[in-house]
Amino acid sequence: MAQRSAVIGIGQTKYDAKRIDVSMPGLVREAAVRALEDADLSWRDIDAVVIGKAPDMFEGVMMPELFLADALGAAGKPMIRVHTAGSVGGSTGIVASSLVESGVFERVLCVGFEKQSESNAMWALTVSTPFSVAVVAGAGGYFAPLIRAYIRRSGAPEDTGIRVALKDRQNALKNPYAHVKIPGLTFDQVMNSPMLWDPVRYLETCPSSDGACAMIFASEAKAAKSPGKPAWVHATAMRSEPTMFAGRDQVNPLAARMNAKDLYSKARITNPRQEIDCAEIYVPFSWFEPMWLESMGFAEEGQGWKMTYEGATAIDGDLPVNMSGGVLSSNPIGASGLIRFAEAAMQVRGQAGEHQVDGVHKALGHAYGGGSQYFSTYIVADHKP
Amino acid sequence: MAPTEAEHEAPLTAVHHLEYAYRRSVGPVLGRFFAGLRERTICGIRTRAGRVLVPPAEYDPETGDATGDDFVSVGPGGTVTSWTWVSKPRPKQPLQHPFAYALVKLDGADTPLLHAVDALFESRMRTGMRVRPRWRSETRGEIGDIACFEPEA
Amino acid sequence: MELVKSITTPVVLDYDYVTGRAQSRFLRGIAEGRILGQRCIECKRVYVPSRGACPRCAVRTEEEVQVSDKGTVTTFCIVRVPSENLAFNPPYACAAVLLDGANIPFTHVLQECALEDVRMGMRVQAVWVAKEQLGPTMSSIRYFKPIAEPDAEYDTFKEHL
Amino acid sequence: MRDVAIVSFAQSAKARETRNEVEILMPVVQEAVKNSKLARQEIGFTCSGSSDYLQGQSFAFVGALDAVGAWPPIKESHVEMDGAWALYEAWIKIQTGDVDSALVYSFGKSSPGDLPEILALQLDPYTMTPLWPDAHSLAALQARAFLEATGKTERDLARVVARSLCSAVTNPHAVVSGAVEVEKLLAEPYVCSPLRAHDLPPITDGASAMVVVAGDLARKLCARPVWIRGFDHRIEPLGLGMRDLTRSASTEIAARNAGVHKGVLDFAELHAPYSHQELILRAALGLGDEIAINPSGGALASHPLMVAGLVRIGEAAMRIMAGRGDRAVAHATQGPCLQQNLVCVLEGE
Repeated sequence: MAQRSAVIGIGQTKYDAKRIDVSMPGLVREAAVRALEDADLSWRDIDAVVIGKAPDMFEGVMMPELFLADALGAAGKPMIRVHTAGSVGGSTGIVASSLVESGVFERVLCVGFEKQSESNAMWALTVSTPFSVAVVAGAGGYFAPLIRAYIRRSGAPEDTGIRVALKDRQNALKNPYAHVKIPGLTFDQVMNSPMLWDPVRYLETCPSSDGACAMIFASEAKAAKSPGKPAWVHATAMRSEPTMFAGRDQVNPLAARMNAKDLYSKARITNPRQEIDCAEIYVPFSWFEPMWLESMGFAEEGQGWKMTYEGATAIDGDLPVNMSGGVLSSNPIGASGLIRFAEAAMQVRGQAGEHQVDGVHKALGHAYGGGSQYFSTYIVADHKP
Repeated sequence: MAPTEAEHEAPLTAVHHLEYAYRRSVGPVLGRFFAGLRERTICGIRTRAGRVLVPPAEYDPETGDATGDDFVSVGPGGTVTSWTWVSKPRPKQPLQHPFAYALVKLDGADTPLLHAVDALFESRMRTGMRVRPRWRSETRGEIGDIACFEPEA
Repeated sequence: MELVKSITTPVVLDYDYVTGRAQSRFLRGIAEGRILGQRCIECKRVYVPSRGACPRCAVRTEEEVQVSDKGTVTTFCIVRVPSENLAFNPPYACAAVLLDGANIPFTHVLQECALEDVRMGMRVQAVWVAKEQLGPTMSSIRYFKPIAEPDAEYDTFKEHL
Repeated sequence: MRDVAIVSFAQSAKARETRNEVEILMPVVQEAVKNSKLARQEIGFTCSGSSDYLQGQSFAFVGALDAVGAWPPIKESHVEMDGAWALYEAWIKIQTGDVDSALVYSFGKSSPGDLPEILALQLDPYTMTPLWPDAHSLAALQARAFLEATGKTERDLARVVARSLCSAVTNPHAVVSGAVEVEKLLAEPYVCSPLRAHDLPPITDGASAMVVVAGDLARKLCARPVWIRGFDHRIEPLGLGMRDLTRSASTEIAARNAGVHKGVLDFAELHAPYSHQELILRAALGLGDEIAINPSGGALASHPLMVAGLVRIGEAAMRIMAGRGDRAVAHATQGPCLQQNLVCVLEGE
């Protein structure tokens, strides 16, 4: 890279089912202003703005970044709108970091958002086209058969998903921004929650949230002037593959495995389980924790569920996963990936508050999207690469 | 009847209908603007730099700085700063007979507002003309409470 | 003055939807009660429905192949949550069906079967609308139903999960 | 900065396509890849631009992966923007050193819906979209403000149209072209005064693809690579009342940063969907009468939305590659009334 890139500012909104107290400009500004405050910067200090969000149909505005540009102080600046399906938050962070790494810009603000309450996510994702019959019920209906396939392949105990959900939902209680918080939740409550898309239960499913997340990436020179501790970007990676083709492995997609390999090679990581201190992984349905642990190389294929089962991914485990409560607890789709990146950086910067893990030097942020076909990941650390 | 070869090869087509009534929360600043419209008044907001924005925004579009709550009453009269004539209105547009879309700088505002002007004839339209709002009979707290503008007598 | 909290803004748009050429041929096959696929010239795999391209090889697919309306459930889920736009009322089984002769599963609804009896590997067949109601639309296949054949071995379909 | 060159470009444009997006895109991508002389798997990065609302379907861009050779999996990104910005992201990616080459593509069918009406969804959803101003009417507001502020006339607009359509005669991707007289154009009725039908962009369905390569590899692959010497883009507030519609402040900044006038220009490819916008852009870019504008015919002759900006850069590059110029400026725009503008300076080897 032409220059190093570091995270110097992070801001999140409170996530909720309906943020009816704010407009769309108000929502994105809530996150962006907090990121500026975190970095002790003003709008004028920002060189370029990157906006990420999922389908425009959620809000019913075509290319909404056009009307949001000036709300984010972008007048007279470069602005880019990223859309890579559910992985978009991660991709948005990667594009922002690359604008710095390229040597072209010194400080770049990126914002991921979704205001899903303006419409209905199930509607927007199930709009049927002529000549077809809508039988796949939203994202849950799409992913549930893949989860069943994973269970069959791995022989994982049926309560693995329940254990993930319980862990993430307990973590969410420690996160002031989290949307879904259920104090005193028990294993039995998760197990007895309604099946939505059998084998996926209600409490094993992500919510639909309103919210925004903002991050500021800066060059080494600017990071040195920043009041807070920077989180240095050690590597970023993106991989995509087509949705449907004959013989595609949708459970452990090659794109996911290649992405991990590329990421670790750039970050000079040979043993991810040992070298990475914690991870924020995109888990919209609980079973995706073991699935992505495998594709990310933390466990052998078919063995990921053991890490969950043994408590390795608990906040006090040897590889804490989704300390923030994860996508299961807050899911403004266009922001969800960027929240993973932000939370990973917060761990490295020691600013995660109640859900801070002790002694984090290196953390992973992960996002995926589409039909398990888009992957964006990054590694941040408390030291320069 | 069997389709002809040409019909057989032509791709199938159909109407794809997309419909949703979006429910938009508007925030405190536009919330005040729309509340004013419901009472047939128009407000702008003064930026720190002193410009009066109509419609009001939560931020100064030039800098991104927050605007605060310095609301300013503007209009109701205003001046057309540019216009175009719509001779064949589309069904969703504010008037169903020929009309003008115009930028109207309301008295006391520094930025013009986009709206429709019902002038009946294109020959009545000119830049610099004075217009005033025609209110909808039942206001609801939205931009359409101004049914359109019309030339001042 | 009481602030306005929200406004409703309807968006209603109509588009002329044009199917691709391959999809048109597929749908015209459906109107004749036939399920058509296309074989990739490079990897020789058969795509159902025809999609005009093999994404794996990034080449156009042209060779037309008729496949059976019988197949194997590779995986499935039971939809128990209602949603707008859905063509069926929950609960129902939504299955990936690998039709005999195809190399990629096809998603449809499974009926005439207790939900607890749905399983990976079960053999199923399409149930069509009455002949005079056949048309170039996926709704010409009402659903899939189980048939009296032994379940397929896991190894025969494990690559299609 | 790393030197990056355009080594191949391909496009498709028709007034109304009967093919779907994947079917339009596949041959275009294949042609660009073939002409780059790189194998598909050798290309380091892929980036595309498109908009869901042209199809009225969420994730419309996902299906395009079927057409572009995404197996084995590729390093890939997508912008919900004109393809020119996908090229910008690719150029940035090459600057980071992560990759040495990129495939950029964009696609869009404007014909399925009422495009000028659909574009009302790009506006402020609280105070503008509910009034459903179509894109043509908004451009006309700008046109009148521009004419009245500058003393230019409708005749000046007609001259832009006549020159564009005449240049388009030799462009196989033009959907409108021909020799037309200014007087005849001025005799046509207004669609939205002061604009007439020929002042508006024609509805066009299309796709385009380009391969860009860094440094010596570009020289190895291509007899005359076309170097990107300057590249910048800027945005303005969307609100028509919040900016000066009679000039393009964002183009002025981008032109300065891209170094448009660091050398002599032979021609310009400007993305001006409406005739008056060409005059605004010429002023913003400081282009004198000696510089040939839009030898391809420009956006008045062919305007596949989400594609047309990348096409300007591709047209300029192909012209330089063919030896019909050494240095050019290409421009892309999106958003109502030239809200966001991109400037790319190109030079032949």
